[in-house]
Amino acid sequence: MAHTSVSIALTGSGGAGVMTAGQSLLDAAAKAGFYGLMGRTLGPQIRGGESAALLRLGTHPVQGTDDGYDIIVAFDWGNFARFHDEMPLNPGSVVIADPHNGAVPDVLAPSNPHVVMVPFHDLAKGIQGGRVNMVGLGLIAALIGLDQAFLIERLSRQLAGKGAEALAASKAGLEAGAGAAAAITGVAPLSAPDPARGERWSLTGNEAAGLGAIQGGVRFCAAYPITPATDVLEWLAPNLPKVGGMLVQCEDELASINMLLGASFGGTPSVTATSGPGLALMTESLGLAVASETPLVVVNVQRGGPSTGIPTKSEQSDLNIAVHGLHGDAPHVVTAPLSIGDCLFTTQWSVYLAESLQTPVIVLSDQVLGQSRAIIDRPADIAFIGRRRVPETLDASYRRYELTADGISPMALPGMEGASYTAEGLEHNPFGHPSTQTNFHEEQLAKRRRKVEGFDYGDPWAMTAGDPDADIVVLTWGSSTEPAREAMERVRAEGRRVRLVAARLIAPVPVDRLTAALEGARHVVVVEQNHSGQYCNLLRAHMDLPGTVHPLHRPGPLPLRPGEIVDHLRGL
Amino acid sequence: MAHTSVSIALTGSGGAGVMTAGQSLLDAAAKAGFYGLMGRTLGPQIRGGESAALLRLGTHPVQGTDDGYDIIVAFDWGNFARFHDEMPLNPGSVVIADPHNGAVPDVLAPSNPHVVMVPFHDLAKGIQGGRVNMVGLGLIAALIGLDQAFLIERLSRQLAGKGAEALAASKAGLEAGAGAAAAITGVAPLSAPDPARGERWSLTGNEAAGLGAIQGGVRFCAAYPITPATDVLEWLAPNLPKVGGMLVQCEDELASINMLLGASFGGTPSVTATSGPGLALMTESLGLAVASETPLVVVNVQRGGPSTGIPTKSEQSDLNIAVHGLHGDAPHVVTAPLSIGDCLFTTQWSVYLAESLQTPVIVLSDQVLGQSRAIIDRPADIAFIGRRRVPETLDASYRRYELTADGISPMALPGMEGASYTAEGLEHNPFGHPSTQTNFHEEQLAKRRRKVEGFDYGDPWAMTAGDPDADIVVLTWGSSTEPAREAMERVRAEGRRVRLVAARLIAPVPVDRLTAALEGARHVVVVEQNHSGQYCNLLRAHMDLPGTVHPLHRPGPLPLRPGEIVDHLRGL
Amino acid sequence: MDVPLEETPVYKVKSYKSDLKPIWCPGCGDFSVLSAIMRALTELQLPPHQVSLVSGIGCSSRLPAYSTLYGFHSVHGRALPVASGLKLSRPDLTVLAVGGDGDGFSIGGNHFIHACRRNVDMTYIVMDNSVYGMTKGQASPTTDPEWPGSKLTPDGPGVAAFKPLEMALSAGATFIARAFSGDPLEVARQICEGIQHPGFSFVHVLSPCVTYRPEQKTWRERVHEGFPEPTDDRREAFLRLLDDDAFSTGILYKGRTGAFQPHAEATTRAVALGDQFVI
Amino acid sequence: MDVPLEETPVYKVKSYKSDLKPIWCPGCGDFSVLSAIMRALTELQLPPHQVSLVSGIGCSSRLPAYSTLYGFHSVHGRALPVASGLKLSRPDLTVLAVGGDGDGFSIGGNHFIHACRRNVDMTYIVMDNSVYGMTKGQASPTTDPEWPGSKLTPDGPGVAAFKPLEMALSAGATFIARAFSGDPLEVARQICEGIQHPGFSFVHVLSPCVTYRPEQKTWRERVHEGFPEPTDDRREAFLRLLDDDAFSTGILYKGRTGAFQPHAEATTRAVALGDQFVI
Ligand SMILES: Cc1ncc(C[n+]2csc(CCOP(=O)(O)OP(=O)(O)O)c2C)c(N)n1
Ligand SMILES: Cc1ncc(C[n+]2csc(CCOP(=O)(O)OP(=O)(O)O)c2C)c(N)n1
Ligand code: SF4
Ligand code: SF4
Ligand SMILES: [Mg+2]
Ligand SMILES: [Mg+2]
Repeated sequence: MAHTSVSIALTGSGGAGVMTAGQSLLDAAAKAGFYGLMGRTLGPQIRGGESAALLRLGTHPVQGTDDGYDIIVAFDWGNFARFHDEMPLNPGSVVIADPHNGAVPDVLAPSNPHVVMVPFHDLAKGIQGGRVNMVGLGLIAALIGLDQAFLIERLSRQLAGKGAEALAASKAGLEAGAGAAAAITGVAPLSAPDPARGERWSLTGNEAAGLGAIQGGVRFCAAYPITPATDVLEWLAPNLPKVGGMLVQCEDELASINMLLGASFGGTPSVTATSGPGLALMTESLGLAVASETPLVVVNVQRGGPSTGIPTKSEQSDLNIAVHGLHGDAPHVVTAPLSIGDCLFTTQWSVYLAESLQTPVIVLSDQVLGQSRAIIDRPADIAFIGRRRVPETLDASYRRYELTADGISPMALPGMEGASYTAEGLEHNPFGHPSTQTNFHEEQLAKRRRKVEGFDYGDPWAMTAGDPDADIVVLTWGSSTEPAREAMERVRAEGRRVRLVAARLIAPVPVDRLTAALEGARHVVVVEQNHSGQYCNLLRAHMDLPGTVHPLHRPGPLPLRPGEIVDHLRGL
Repeated sequence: MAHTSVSIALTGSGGAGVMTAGQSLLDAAAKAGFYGLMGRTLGPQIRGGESAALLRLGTHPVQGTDDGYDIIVAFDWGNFARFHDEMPLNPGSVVIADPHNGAVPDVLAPSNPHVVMVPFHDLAKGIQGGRVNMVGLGLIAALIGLDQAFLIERLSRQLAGKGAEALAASKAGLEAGAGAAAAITGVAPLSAPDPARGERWSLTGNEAAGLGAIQGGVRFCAAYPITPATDVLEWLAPNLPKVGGMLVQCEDELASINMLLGASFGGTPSVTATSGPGLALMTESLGLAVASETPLVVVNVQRGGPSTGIPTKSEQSDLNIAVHGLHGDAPHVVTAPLSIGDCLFTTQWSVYLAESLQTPVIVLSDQVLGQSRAIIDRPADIAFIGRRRVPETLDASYRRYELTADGISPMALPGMEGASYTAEGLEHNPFGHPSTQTNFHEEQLAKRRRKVEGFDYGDPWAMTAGDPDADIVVLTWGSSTEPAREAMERVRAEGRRVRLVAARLIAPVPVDRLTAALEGARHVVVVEQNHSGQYCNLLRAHMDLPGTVHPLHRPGPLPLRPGEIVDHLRGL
Repeated sequence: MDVPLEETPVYKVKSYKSDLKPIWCPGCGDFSVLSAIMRALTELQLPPHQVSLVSGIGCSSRLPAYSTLYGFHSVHGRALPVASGLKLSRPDLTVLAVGGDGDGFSIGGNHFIHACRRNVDMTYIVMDNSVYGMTKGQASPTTDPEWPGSKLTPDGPGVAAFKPLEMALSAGATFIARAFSGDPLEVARQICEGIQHPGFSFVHVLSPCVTYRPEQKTWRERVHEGFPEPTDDRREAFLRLLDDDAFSTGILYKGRTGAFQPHAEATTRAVALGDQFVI
Repeated sequence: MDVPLEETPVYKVKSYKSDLKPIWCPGCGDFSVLSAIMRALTELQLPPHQVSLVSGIGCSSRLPAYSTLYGFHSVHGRALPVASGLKLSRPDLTVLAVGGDGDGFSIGGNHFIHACRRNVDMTYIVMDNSVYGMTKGQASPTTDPEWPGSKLTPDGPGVAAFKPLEMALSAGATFIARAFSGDPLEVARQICEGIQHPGFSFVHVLSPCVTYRPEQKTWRERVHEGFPEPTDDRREAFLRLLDDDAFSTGILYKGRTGAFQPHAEATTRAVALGDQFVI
């Protein structure tokens, strides 16, 4: 029986080239018409050391990891024990290892996999310039039924310029691998991909966020590198200039957030990307963005916390600081992308929200969204483009912080003639003049709250799926969505009715919309990847959730897996 | 009929000397055996400009402001309109003004006060070296029945060294004022103070916090000045050296919080004081204190927010950042002093908690507690002294982050021989070695949460008062306590049964204790001074409050007044 | 000054002045700096709406609201990055940053040295009074180590004073000047030249705090024209500073420089950027 | 080196070495710095438990855990205040701070200049590889403006390189030295002298990143003994730096100094402090 999705891990130390192999496999599979996903895991060594490419390929869009891996190809066992828990096995999995590296590690025994020995190193040695990773690739392609031609095409492009021998060696490696595969039985190939497919993209969540920012109108970025957000910046750096924008590397995050304030004050939509420690350094100035009503977007690619924590692994534990990390009463907007591909939509929408509301927006992405690469259908065009309300006329009566009905006040931009104003972090009257008077403080606090709470966020506030009238609701945010969606589908396949509500808008808590979306729920299962159930607590603070609430959360570094959620849903 | 409390405002611009006069009045009243309270309000001018001394004197302890002022003495009207709302009048109030300054401002008209004209400036001019503030003092003393001898004693000490003429001039001023008072009727004097009184102290909340820190064991402070926290530091600076400690002025708050980490790592209990903007800059390193389990105390003297906000006025709006402002899952402790005098107890207790739990503790004081001066009974001795758990023996088996039952692990200090460790902000195993392994992350997250959530905080967690079985509960934190307590007493005097629960322990939310304290409540009125009801939301997130919840909150800058709370309670 | 005044100037000093009354103490040095800025802008006939003035927090940082320029009163220590972001994204504007010695050299010290390196085309005017005025009189980096006037450091800060000009030069600034606020014409002249200099210009203004450092009234006697002509030689500039008594005024150094300004010219439509992801 | 080795030293290099395996790339310059620190401590026979080693975040900042000293691996850029707080409150300890060029000169730049001024008695060792190693190769303050090697600044950072020694000198440091990690004996010598110097000692170590700056292998040829003897004259030190090609090694400057150490001697019982509030 053919499969609609297969999960494959390639692991090895140092020079084994697992990442290149994984990337080639993903690309080739994409060319062949499959969807797919690839993540990476690395040991603590800065360079070399153990590493693994974690792939999932499918005939349908796959943007979340499966419960386990169907195929593990181990060129060696390096410090496998250190991250074996990132590579659980599925029932019936096959582990393919080099006999020279000794026995399969004990940690794999409980899963009782089918172990096959393939002398990768010997096979590679037998080829002039041969490499183990090519042997592995050939083997995998054969096992899953991926036409080698797609791999060869990919390798030809990649090795162009390296001479004919290099390509020949790779081809020979693939062949050798395919040969070794012949002896392996019991691995079902992938079903054929949909032939009527449209354009597809290959991108990471961090690249998608970068593109979303630019499409939303961003033309300025100032930033300080930090894992796992750096690739947002590294994508923006060469791309912003193409659209007339720029990226500036700063001395620290205090500088980057404040450069954004300056650029945005000048009328240029602006973004930065960071992670927990950097976000913490930005909160004082985010408060200034709130008080001075200066729009900007911070893409916070979450990693394991607290403190330096686990920089290279994912977690959804920065919700608290994103929502509540500013001093004083400082209403602003927090959003979260629901998948790798959705990093594009959510970031673009966030630029639109920031510009429309003249407020800072924090986008809560995370390492697993940001650094995994997915094959997705070409994203639909997104209507949301940042537009700032500017004054129609500018004269002495101009009030920068005018008390409008919707709380949004026209913002004059430097260069506009007729009046001016001073953007102010002190409490102020509608002109922006500092004042400690009670009435001004109350009016401005109310105005700033009104504009973000009263805004019509429209349909993008959440994504819903499943059975609209089901009494079990799985409620997710950000990266907990894909595993929960898959879990829901599995449970629905068992005949249960379940619906999914995946929130893109985290703050302000969209109480009315959530209430409507949860209507009729008897069980609300709130799924998130952190230790204290931050989203569940946020919701509880602001509304009464219907029925019984089931907080389902645990910290990283392991990704949430559909199976854990299925187990919970079955128990309801 | 004599009063048990009287509220007096002295207002004037520039050289009128209202602050000196207010201070002298408070001191003299204290010597005479009264209790009292004095706050200050200042216009925007850095120096000079309008200002007012706001006093309340009583026969019983008064640590909160009354609804309004019984006596306003205005040497001039300066920019009175700018802060008239800080000086509401009581029914039957008398406003005493200098006729040369023109009519009483219109803003006072609605309160329909009894207006008396006293030519302060002429009276002062008639005296060689005479000053209006002395005339005012003499007048007030006569009106409230304060023996002038106490004022003279105070002035003699103050003017010692300034020559006999200065004192003579002051005395003549007092006399002139007393003379003018004779013509004023309708102001009831204060009742006689309790003759059996014990030792009393005169101090501000900021001084009390400084003393509490030192008594709790603090011997190191590193800080950066910020209003309204600077006076904590200015008190500590000369006092720490007396007990073998020191204060270091830093380049910024990033430096101060990290100097604290270093000093505390070395075994020295440490404190800093700041306000919202500074706290925001400290959150990244507070996360390091959580992860590395390094005790320290931050006294955050809240001011109006967000951003630079209203630096000189009070608000309770930093609860969110204090509780949730750290990235990742970062459990720590947040406390709040309940009154000016309680700044001593709560800060000392917080040092004890920090040291016992090896965790950062944020103390949420505020401007009105910190910068008001009160006459209080000598505080009882406080049993809580910071003691850190250190290893009994130190050898190669030493694990800094050992998984103990209570989550608290013995902390070796530099200089101890036999083993060592590296304090770590990366996730780590029990030895403190960095690790990304799931089990270590989960164990350490759980341990850090367990130690703060499982700790027995004992009775200090809250102060309770009123009728223990009342079904109306007024729930407060920090500076909302005194006005609420007074409101409760007034409503009880009307025959209703009410109880007060005033939380000193804000986070972790003491769910069990709160549940017990609220048992039987049908109405829970949560009183706080901010725009969004931050404490109420925090509680809702963590527990189901019994009965109907009434959030009663509004922002600063005006202090909460008993009357507003009474109105609400009457409506239940 | 090499900018000829137009015959009938369009902008007068009062074109740059707002109605807001400064909160400063009578006699504060910052009043003169405010008027010097306006004088410089008048001199250069810069339209007020094309000039932007960014500050941090402190007495001196209150300055923007007293002008009719587009102002940004940001947070403590962050004027320079705000100004840099503005200028980089809006090179058409004239951007000034102003603030105090605490704002610029203490909490903002890192931005100061990196702004000197980065060399964005803007002018930074520090009103140095060797004290934190706004928070009522604590030592700043430029305070004498022995100064006993602050309750926070009753025995004096005990730390060697920060040398703003040396720091700026070491950090790579290409325009460095010092003036005394009591000589607003000189302040204005330096600001004019700073604005015209292509790159980061640092104008260090000794601006007395009459309230917390009344002894600074003697500054008038202490200042002297120490740098009559700017040098364009870094070595020479260092040598001058090694002999500086901290009261030499004038333009110390004007280096040859290309300002930092990343090229930004649209060649692609935003939506077309997605093409790079097509398989 | 003017510290005589004891006849039978109590502490050997391995007394200072922990079992943890460094995560550094094979060939990384930081290995030599680690052993140089241990060598210096052996030289001085300092008991490991009386030495503390504080770092920030970066490849180089991983160093403390590889020692048996009391270590603090703090957050990015904050090693110096952590170390200062420790030393001030525990003057009995020997305190070292270590980290990278990004940690020390970029995000930590403000603490660096203020530590130079404050002159707390500790030694700061920066492993400068002109790159952010830990985050996979971005430009640091000491990177050449033209370096095209980072995706974040594909056209080069475009900003003049930070001059650590000049900055330290301007900021008031009283011990300034530079060494090459390929000469661990010299690194150790400088650290020894730095530890013995009463005040803040800055040791700038050129420590190649073989992974992101493989061209730094040529550093070995470029370094030269530029400062054979320390001077105690600031002017002379500046003059030396003006001729420096950034590869001169040796101890540049040793100023006369009293370290900053507030007096702390208990004369009162804590509870007695309340007496001042008695009416
Ligand atoms: C983060 C932060 N820390 C501290 C403060 C308090 N603060 C306001 S102004 C100031 C110093 C002002 O000194 P300076 O920059 O020299 O300006 P001056 O008032 O002397 O003109 C301080 C410490 C603040 N507003 N924000
Ligand atoms: C607040 C914060 N911002 C950014 C980072 C990401 N980060 C970690 S190390 C580093 C730079 C390291 O460079 P350097 O200090 O030169 O050390 P090296 O790795 O080169 O030894 C950065 C930017 C962080 N950990 N924290
Ligand atoms: S306190 Fe000093 S700096 Fe501030 S306004 Fe007054 S004189 Fe000027
Ligand atoms: S990346 Fe560079 S600095 Fe980091 S360990 Fe490797 S060689 Fe050393
Ligand atoms: Mg100043
Ligand atoms: Mg480096």
